Amino acid sequence: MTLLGDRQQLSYIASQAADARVNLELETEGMTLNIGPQHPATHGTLRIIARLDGEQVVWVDPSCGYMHRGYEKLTEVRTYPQVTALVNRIDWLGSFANEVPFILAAEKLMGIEAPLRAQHIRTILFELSRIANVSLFLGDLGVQLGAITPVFMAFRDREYVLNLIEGATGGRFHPNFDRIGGLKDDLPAGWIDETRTVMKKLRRFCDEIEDLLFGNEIFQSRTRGIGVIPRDIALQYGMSGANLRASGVDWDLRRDQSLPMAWDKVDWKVWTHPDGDSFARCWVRLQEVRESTRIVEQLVDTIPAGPVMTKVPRIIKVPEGEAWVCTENPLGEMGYYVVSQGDLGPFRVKIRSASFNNMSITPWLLKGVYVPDIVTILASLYFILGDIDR
Amino acid sequence: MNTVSLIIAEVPYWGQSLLRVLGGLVAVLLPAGTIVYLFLFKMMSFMQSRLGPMEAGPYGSMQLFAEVGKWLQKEDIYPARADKFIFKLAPLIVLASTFLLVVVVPFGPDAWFTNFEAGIFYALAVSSISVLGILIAGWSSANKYSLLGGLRAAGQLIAYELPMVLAVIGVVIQAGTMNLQGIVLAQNSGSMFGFDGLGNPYVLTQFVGFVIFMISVQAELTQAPFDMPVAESELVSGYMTEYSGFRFLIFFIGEFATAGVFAMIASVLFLGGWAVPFSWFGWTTMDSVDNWMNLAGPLILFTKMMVIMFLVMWVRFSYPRLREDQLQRFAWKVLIPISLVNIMLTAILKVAF
Amino acid sequence: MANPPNEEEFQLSLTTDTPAATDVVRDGILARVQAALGDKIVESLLKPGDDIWVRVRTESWRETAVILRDLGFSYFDFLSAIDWLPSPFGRGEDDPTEPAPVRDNTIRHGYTGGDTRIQMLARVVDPTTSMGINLKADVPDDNAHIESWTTVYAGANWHEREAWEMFGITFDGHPDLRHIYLPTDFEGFPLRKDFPLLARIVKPWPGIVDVEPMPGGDQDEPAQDGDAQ
Amino acid sequence: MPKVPGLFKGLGVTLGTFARTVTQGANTVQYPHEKETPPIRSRGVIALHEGNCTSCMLCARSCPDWCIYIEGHKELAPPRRAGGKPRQVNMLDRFDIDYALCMYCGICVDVCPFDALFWSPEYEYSEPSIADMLHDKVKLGEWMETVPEAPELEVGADKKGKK
Repeated sequence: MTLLGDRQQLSYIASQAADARVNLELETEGMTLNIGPQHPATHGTLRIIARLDGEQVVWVDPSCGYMHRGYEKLTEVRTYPQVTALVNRIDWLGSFANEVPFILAAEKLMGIEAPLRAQHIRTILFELSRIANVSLFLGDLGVQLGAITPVFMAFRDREYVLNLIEGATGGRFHPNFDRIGGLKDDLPAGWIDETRTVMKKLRRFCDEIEDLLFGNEIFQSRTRGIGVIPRDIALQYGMSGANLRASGVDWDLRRDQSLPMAWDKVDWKVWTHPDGDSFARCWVRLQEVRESTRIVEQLVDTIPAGPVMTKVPRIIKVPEGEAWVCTENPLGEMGYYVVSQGDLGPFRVKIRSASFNNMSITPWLLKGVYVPDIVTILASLYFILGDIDR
Repeated sequence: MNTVSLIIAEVPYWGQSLLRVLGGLVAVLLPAGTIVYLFLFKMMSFMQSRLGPMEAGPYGSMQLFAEVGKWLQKEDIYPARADKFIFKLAPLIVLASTFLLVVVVPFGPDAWFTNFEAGIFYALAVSSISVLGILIAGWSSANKYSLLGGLRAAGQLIAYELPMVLAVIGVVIQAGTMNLQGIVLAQNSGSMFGFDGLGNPYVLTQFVGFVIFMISVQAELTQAPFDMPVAESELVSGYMTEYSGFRFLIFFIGEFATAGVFAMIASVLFLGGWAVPFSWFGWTTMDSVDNWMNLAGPLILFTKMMVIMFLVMWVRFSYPRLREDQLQRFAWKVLIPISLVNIMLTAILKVAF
Repeated sequence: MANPPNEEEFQLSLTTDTPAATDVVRDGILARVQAALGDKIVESLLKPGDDIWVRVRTESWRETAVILRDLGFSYFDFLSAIDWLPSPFGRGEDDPTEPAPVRDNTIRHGYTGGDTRIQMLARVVDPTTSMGINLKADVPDDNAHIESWTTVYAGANWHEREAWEMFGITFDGHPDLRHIYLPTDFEGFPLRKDFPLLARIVKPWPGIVDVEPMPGGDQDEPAQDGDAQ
Repeated sequence: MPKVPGLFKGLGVTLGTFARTVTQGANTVQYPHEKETPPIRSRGVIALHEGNCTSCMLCARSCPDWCIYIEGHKELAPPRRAGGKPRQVNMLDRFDIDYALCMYCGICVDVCPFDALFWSPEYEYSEPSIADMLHDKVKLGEWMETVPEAPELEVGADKKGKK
């Protein structure tokens, strides 16, 4: 690909020189392995065509589109409230977080802002969906690496978070709770107390996962030094979220841009890791779940009183213009470029989803790894098929 | 001679053979079923905050029968390009090695199928027959995943044969015999530093050997963290991918029956086998052991086997898996040197005392 | 669409215009970009507190990327295109029994204008300041092709494949221009506005059946009488 | 204190969970025998209060999936007060929701200006045949029994801001 790609390849060749010599002597013939679209490691319907030399990958061609639903086309025939119901299906594990950037873009075009209380609740639900999403990642990581117990712990504790989201919004997976100008409804009574107890449970879950998985020497030997993404390559490919921060880029859209959300009102930390390998990516995500529980705990204590909906017309027409809003979603940067021509629905919506960019690095990254490491790297990159295929 | 063996001596040869076959079936299938229910269904579920099967029978205890019934009903499918004869043969080879293995396990002072002088040697030899079954299962499936799984399995099983043999040598040196019955006798009639209340179970004196043996058993059984050949998340069950219905059932029984038999051998080698310390009842030699031990012995062995299986399964449910190069490196660079050192130390101490 | 203009029709009031329209940071960035790009810029727009839009010449598309990357915008965000032709199908809510309604099909371009129907749209970001630039470039109508960015930003590879299959834009210099989402033998460019969305055409809109005018509009009498629960 | 190897810590976690499940019970429920109650706001199924519906078509039009089918006709009803004019009312002939298409977004319930549609947390209405997922107005009316009262709001909520 580029110079940098060659450089990595050279270092790879140097490090594997012994293997290469053996292969030359034995004249091993290649084999094409078709991983997916129905394969447990692709959690969804991703297909990876891998050319193998023994168990080593010579080149890979990820082929997506088995779940392409054409959201960018679908948004063009829908009104703004209908689009909200649609877009939370993109990353189906952190669905509320998908709604927020779109709503913010529409609000930006209309020149309105949600009331302070709505901003707070939005941020809480946003972080809850991050927890729901990433905690499942932490469990799934175990399964991909062969440990079967963590995933059940993840499902167990994610359930508490989903119950919270359902209690507030009515939908476990697809809340559709965000409205242009605020939220559909206020929180039900008792929700805040429950949230506090659930956040404690989630932190215990993080400790358990850390003991069970991250501290495990086998896990570390499987992930450390596997799938290293250097900083400049990560930026070139537009990697985002924990994948980027694990490569040492201290960049979090929650902190580094001003949005009408409540992240700037609480005390939290952006975690980075200098290594850029699979372990770093997983570790950063683990810390982010912890950080999210802290954000939620601080926010539920400081929700201001007031309405959750600003005054908007019943039939929403968005004035002509273009707006780009991106947020730090569980999977990484998710943005919507909304073009409005003053109609009931958007004229064009470009959905920039995190996983698409994160996965576009795989042809480069998977070169030269072993078959088991394909699974490790795919798991650590953490993609949701809906987020790749849109 | 005691009465039980007298009864056996009086039945005709074909009757004895029939009894042995039935006994072998019980000795293989009963532990396998119990292991699957107790550990795979229940213990794993409890370790994951759930209950496991609850519908079939009380607390789901009949679940295994339901599963077997389901497998038996399934159509016998094989891939179009599979080498059909070999494909069908493979599970049988795996199961056969299990039955060959159980032959040498002693269940009581007189309750045994055969009593080879080189029993442990035989056990380690036939246990590697299952590699053949796995390798040809992987090859004949005409499936790349199966092939990778079969090759990985072959590499892994052969690599871990060696530390296993070396770990056993420590026991053999200490017991001074390769006969499993003799090893049981040596453990239970022995004493540690003059104290004979516990006998001399080799799990204490041969602890390093025990750990290495258990790790190798884990690898031989392709349980996590050594389940690379069946790796569900990458090779989608490896060499078993193309098997379904009855043939998968045989693989499944083979896997857990082998686990049970290996656990029995481990308990014979390290936990004193079917016996309790002889000093408890004032026995001194094998002949002085009371007759009722022929009935109590299997139960004691079964209990010890369950303890070993608990360890195996506990590790299996907790750990992620190693990559196959790491796994080989672990066998050759860590386990084998340690077990060699263990053999030397044992030999030196044996001579010294 | 059956919705008559509502009396609640929202009054356009962009708050981004109301705060004192100065944005020192973005002013500086735009000045830097303008200086670096020179006459490659056709038009640029800065909305204070919001974003920067720059439209560059078609032939300088790749050069722009090189210059911007060296200017610090090393983070590749996305690359896509916009088809400015209004959809001839509306939202698919027409009554198939009626004659097709006449639609205004004049092209209205968005920010920084445009000359052609299809425009490139891309965004690059400076990760140190978290400030980005939306880049646009016209794509010729008759022969939709433009230079590829793959040698500048490696991540543009998949985005260009997507833009190629969705809009039919050929990227000169792209190493591997294949379908990414759609089947290999797919015909047509789905995100072009004249590509019909079949799901909205094979089935008539259930909302066509009309019983009475929309409530709230002319204050129907029966609407007032609904026995509230 | 020497560092406990991660391998043993992991074993401790699974054994701890084992002990917790044995002593405190599992986190799962045995579904057909015991059921968890979904939250009040849970979007299970849409109930129709037919008396309130004026067949204004608002829900059918704002449905993103086009899964609501309404037919109606106008009728004259007797006057509400003695001596008044006869009123013109809309009679609902058909109100179908195709749950095979519905994506449970709740837009129809939101837009209904006459409080005719409600969410019910009821969720056990799966059918062996996809055609049976089309609920007509009788069936939708039956769900009205399961509609709960709206929950109390959290402290600090602006009560009047709600529709």
